[in-house]
Amino acid sequence: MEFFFETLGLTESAKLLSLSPPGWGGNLLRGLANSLQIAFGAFGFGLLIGLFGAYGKLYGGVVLRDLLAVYTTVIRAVPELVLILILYYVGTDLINQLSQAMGYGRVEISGVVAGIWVLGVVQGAYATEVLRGAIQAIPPGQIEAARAYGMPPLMLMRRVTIPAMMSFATPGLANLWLIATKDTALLAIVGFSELTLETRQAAASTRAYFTFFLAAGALYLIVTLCSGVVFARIEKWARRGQPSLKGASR
Amino acid sequence: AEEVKIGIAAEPYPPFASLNASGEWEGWEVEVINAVCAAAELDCVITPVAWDGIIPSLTGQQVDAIMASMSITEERQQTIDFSDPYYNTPAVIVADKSMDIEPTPESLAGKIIGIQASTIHQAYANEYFGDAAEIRVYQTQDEANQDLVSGRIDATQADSIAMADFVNSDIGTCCEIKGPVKNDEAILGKGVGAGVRKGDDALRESLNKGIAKILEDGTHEEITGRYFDTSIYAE
Amino acid sequence: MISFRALMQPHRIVMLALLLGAVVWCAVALRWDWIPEYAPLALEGLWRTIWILVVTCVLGFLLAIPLGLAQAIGPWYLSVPARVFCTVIRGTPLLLQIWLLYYGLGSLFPQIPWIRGSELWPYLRQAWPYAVLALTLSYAGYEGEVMRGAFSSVNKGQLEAANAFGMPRFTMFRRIWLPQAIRNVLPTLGGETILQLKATPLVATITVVELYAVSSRVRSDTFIVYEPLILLAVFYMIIAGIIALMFRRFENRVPG
Amino acid sequence: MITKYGPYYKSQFWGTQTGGADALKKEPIGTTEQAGDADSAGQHEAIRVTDLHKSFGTLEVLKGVSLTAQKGDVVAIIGGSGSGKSTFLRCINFLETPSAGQIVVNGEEIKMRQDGSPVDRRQIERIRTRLGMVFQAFNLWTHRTLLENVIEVPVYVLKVPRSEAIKRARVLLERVGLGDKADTFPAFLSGGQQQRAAIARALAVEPSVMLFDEPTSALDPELVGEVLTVIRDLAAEGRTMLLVTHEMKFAREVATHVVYLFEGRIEEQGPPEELFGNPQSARLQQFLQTVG
Amino acid sequence: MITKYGPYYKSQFWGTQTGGADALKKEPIGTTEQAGDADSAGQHEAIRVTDLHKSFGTLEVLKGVSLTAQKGDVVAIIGGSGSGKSTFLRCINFLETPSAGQIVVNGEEIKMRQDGSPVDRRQIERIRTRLGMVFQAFNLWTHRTLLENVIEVPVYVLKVPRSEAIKRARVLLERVGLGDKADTFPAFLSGGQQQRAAIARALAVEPSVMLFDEPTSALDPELVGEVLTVIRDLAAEGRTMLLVTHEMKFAREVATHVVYLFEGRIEEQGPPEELFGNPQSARLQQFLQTVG
Ligand SMILES: Nc1ncnc2c1ncn2[C@@H]1O[C@H](COP(=O)(O)OP(=O)(O)OP(=O)(O)O)[C@@H](O)[C@H]1O
Ligand SMILES: Nc1ncnc2c1ncn2[C@@H]1O[C@H](COP(=O)(O)OP(=O)(O)OP(=O)(O)O)[C@@H](O)[C@H]1O
Ligand SMILES: [Mg+2]
Ligand SMILES: [Mg+2]
Repeated sequence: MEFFFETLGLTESAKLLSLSPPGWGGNLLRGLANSLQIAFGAFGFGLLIGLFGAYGKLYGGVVLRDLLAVYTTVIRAVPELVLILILYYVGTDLINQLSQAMGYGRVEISGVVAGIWVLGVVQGAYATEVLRGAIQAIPPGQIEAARAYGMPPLMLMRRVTIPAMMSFATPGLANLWLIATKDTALLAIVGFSELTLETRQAAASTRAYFTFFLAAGALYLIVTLCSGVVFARIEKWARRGQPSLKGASR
Repeated sequence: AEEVKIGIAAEPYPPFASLNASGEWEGWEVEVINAVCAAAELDCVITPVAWDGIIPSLTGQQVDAIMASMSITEERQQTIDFSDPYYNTPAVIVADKSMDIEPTPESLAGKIIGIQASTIHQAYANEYFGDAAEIRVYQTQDEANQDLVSGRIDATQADSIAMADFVNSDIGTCCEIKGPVKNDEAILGKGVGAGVRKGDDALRESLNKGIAKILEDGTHEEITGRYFDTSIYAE
Repeated sequence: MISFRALMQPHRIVMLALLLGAVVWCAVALRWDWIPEYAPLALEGLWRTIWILVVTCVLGFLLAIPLGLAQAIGPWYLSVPARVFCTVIRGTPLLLQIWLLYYGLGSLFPQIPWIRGSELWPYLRQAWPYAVLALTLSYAGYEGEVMRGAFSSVNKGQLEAANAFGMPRFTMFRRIWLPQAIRNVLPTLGGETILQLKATPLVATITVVELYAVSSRVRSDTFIVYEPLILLAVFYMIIAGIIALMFRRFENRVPG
Repeated sequence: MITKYGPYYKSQFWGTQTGGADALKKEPIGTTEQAGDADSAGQHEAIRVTDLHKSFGTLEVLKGVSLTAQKGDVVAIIGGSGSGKSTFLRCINFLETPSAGQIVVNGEEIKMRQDGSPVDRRQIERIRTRLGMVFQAFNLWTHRTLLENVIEVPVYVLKVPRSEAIKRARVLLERVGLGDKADTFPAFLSGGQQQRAAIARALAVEPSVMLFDEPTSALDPELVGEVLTVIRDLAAEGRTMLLVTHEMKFAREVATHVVYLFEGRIEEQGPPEELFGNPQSARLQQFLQTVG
Repeated sequence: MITKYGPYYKSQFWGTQTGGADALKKEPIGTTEQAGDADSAGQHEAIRVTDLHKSFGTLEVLKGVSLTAQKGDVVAIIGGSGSGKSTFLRCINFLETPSAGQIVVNGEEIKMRQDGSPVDRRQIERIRTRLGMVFQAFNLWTHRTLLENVIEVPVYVLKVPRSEAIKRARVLLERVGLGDKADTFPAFLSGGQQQRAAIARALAVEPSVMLFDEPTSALDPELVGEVLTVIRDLAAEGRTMLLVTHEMKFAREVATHVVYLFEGRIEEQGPPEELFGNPQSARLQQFLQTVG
């Protein structure tokens, strides 16, 4: 109980959370900004991979399809932690050995670039599946009509497939985006100070676990609410032209 | 001098290493690192790395040495080399005051023991108590302490310094130190040392030199005195 | 599943050869001497991972259906709570949820004397009920959102046809609406299930020993860095492969 | 479930031709009868719609349509594209909520709220099981094979034993010439095949009233003839049919009464010979002109 | 983009009526002409299909269909439901990959691989822009309004300036009677309105060959008359039309040639007067019997 009251003693928490040192608020916000930066890059990169991945899986040749199947299965199955450890440490180790063998010094690979790269590759695998499902859900006649009028594949993708699949894809993509914001926590391993690491550091240094965990939760929740608004907009736009199903259960 | 990157755990471990809100690392170990580097005339940069990635970052050349309260054990020595120890504390068992518990396997039989993951205590508890007692593994010692307070575990084993801190704190009033466990150097190690890459003997030697120097000239004692009541360097 | 014939295409042979090469290299160049000692523990962890995954996915999905439906077509007094639930669950890190349930909610119980004396205490004292609860809620939150999209994307004419024949609401839902919704999101669901698989390691933070915790233990005991992770990855790949295959089978049952 | 009518009921048909509610003479409904009773009554109307209005937003599609059909009547609804024919049919089984008006099916009035939404969902469901509908866009369930489409309602709504439903469904599919396509999914069928499957699905529920929305639009003349036969048979069994069609020849041959809808109002109605032979309104004359 | 043809080209039509490839006499194609050239040549065929086969799995739907249409020809394809009419049209613009056969559009042969898949995707795309298609199921893009549906291809494929495309689209929508629905989404339209929108969409690309799959199935007689006028106008402009229809009267009035498809083969073909007036094959006689 005492433990609880202590954290409910709000004056204490407010002091801990104030924006300038000795408060930790500024650190949390900086962590959040870092997280968002990586999440944004990774999500965008993943979306791009996902789009072409989904197309390859649906319309590609056998070789491409098999390769993509390996990609989506392996990348989705291997824990991100393992991927980051392998891609970042083994990767930089190899690069360093190589550059030293060639007589150059050490190469520094920035955590941000590595993070975007690794998380983007991971996100791409999930996005591939989400988008594939969405494309499959489009009534085939819609795509056929575009083909019949001689739309080249890229234009067809841009003008028909993407807008028509958006209503199926947005919930899955929204989930992916939220996962991206939280997966940045894994980059703590490469010493990248994002929100989760900042929170853990603040919590462990001050022992005020509840205060900081709840504060981080609140920050994440704010991000979710904002992205929720954005995604709801996108979805509303995507669903224009579809009669509402409210009342369809009558 | 050449720049040496000293890796410490990014997860704070007060009072040895913790972060203040302005992003500076402080604590007993941080001061020791600085003292050792000064003594060995090394140009050290403290680099926080997540505990999970700390060994790969050493072998992957992201850092050159690890000084993160890492005990020197035989298992670890298969992967990396260690300098001489720079501190050493006994492992103790803590339990509720009302409980009649001795720090022996017999007395702990049938109890639930909380242990922090990836520590020598985990290895020790598995070896000595694992057969008769239930071992629960926590990510941090604070979490184990919390469950000890709430009664979900019966006892915890940890390092004496951290436990002394805990039982003297507000939440730790329920509990007391029941005593040190029987020593087993193979598991509990020969104290805490600095980890270096295998074969990086030059760095290991200069760190050894620095450690010896601060032990000799009283710097070690002086720093310890500011943090703890007792000496934490036992031969 | 895959016939031998289908494997005998040039590119597949090349891929298999590469895989074989990687396996051989791993077997020869890396350390595996720790395996016998930890095998029983690993099997236990594997079993725990699997049952937690299955239980939480099934329960979570059952919960996700009403959540999705309420959001898609429910009256405000159902849709608002459902939306709030999904937003909060999706909006906060799972780690935090697990942690709050275990250390927040869980540490309240011992304060209440009658609980401590009751039959429930042995369970409440354990960590897995909290793990299962947290993972179930999390899966439900994410899938509730996915199902919302799926339900509202079903072609209206399909439902009208059911209505026109006087199908009772629940029958229509069970026979027409749900199957079509699920068919449209099967690939997404497969992905989310694999995500759930990879979320299970988080329960290690509240002392539940599953596959990932075992590999961490090996790593911290022996200080072998990559090998336990590689083996862990292989285990996860096998489980994920099985999940993917199962979903592929579902998908193929109905044409797109 | 399946009620057979021995004799052929002489069909009667009338309806008010007005837009305003004042022009209506509501007939008192003796007792609101329950499902089975109404069917056996015989002398009762199957459908009575009174002053039905329906707006989509600001667009008023139906502006007071009244229509009564006796058991065994075949009412053909003709009219220009967008005149509200489909909307009218869809209102009868409440797929669209009427803005105003009264609907009585087999003597049972569908209770509506002020805004047109139904009071009792179960009542609607019960009534709908007696209304078979063939949609203009077919709306076959894409996740089920033809056979599954046809047995769906009998098995899951009417609780007919599965084996029996399958037997009947095979007969029906055979009858519409799709015996060999029973296990195909709708997406792999030609337009006409889908339409025939939709007809089979509606027939499978043995409804007392059939609502057909352009049931022959995708069919070739031969099959149109077939469907005509089916509809005649159904009428002979005492079933009532409302059918929207663009084929005047078909309407003339099959209907006992024809209704001409124009911009949401009934412009003219009567027996086919009269309506086609001697149209009164200028609009209808023009409409029929092209048919020659 | 838009090529107008002054005089009305006298249409010629012939086609081989066979199943086997041996019965074919391949005519040499002078030079494979590019887009614009072929149009202005005039004396060339618009479409030549030789011995087209198409199977879905084990089901052989087209069993060797050959057909040639000159510029300005209106070819009506009639036949029973499931006889392969839609599949034939869909093969011509490669929405289905033929199993075997040769397709020449505007003098340009579509190059296929052994398995029927096209060699050159760009060629297909180029050819498709000159083929306007009206689908049996309309296939309007549900996420775009009618106007957007109509301008989509002109603006994004043919690169017509947007404002011009909109102007033309409004004229076309007006012409099919949908001027007031330009900003409505397809889901909110009646069946006939959707069909007319689909026709407007196809007309907007000003194709040299139009493929109509039952373009009047959802239309009332008045509108059928309108569409007939449109088709006649288009033919007068020198455009070629292949149209599948179930309305014999329509086929008779509009077509220069009629093809009767039966179970994947051309059973009989010829000018409408002959085919309808004096059908040779027993099948066709039976088919036409119901039409009277
Ligand atoms: N994608 C497909 N897969 C398998 N079979 C198909 C597919 N599309 C069409 N078929 C079959 O091919 C045959 C011919 O179909 P098609 O659509 O060409 O008929 P149609 O002549 O247009 O008929 P209708 O007048 O009914 O539209 C039918 O038996 C149909 O079931
Ligand atoms: N859901 C809707 N929302 C808005 N307007 C609609 C909707 N459904 C139909 N309409 C409009 O109502 C009018 C009547 O439509 P309806 O489908 O009843 O016509 P119809 O007589 O069946 O025509 P057709 O012969 O072309 O099928 C049309 O103008 C149509 O655009
Ligand atoms: Mg209609
Ligand atoms: Mg067809």
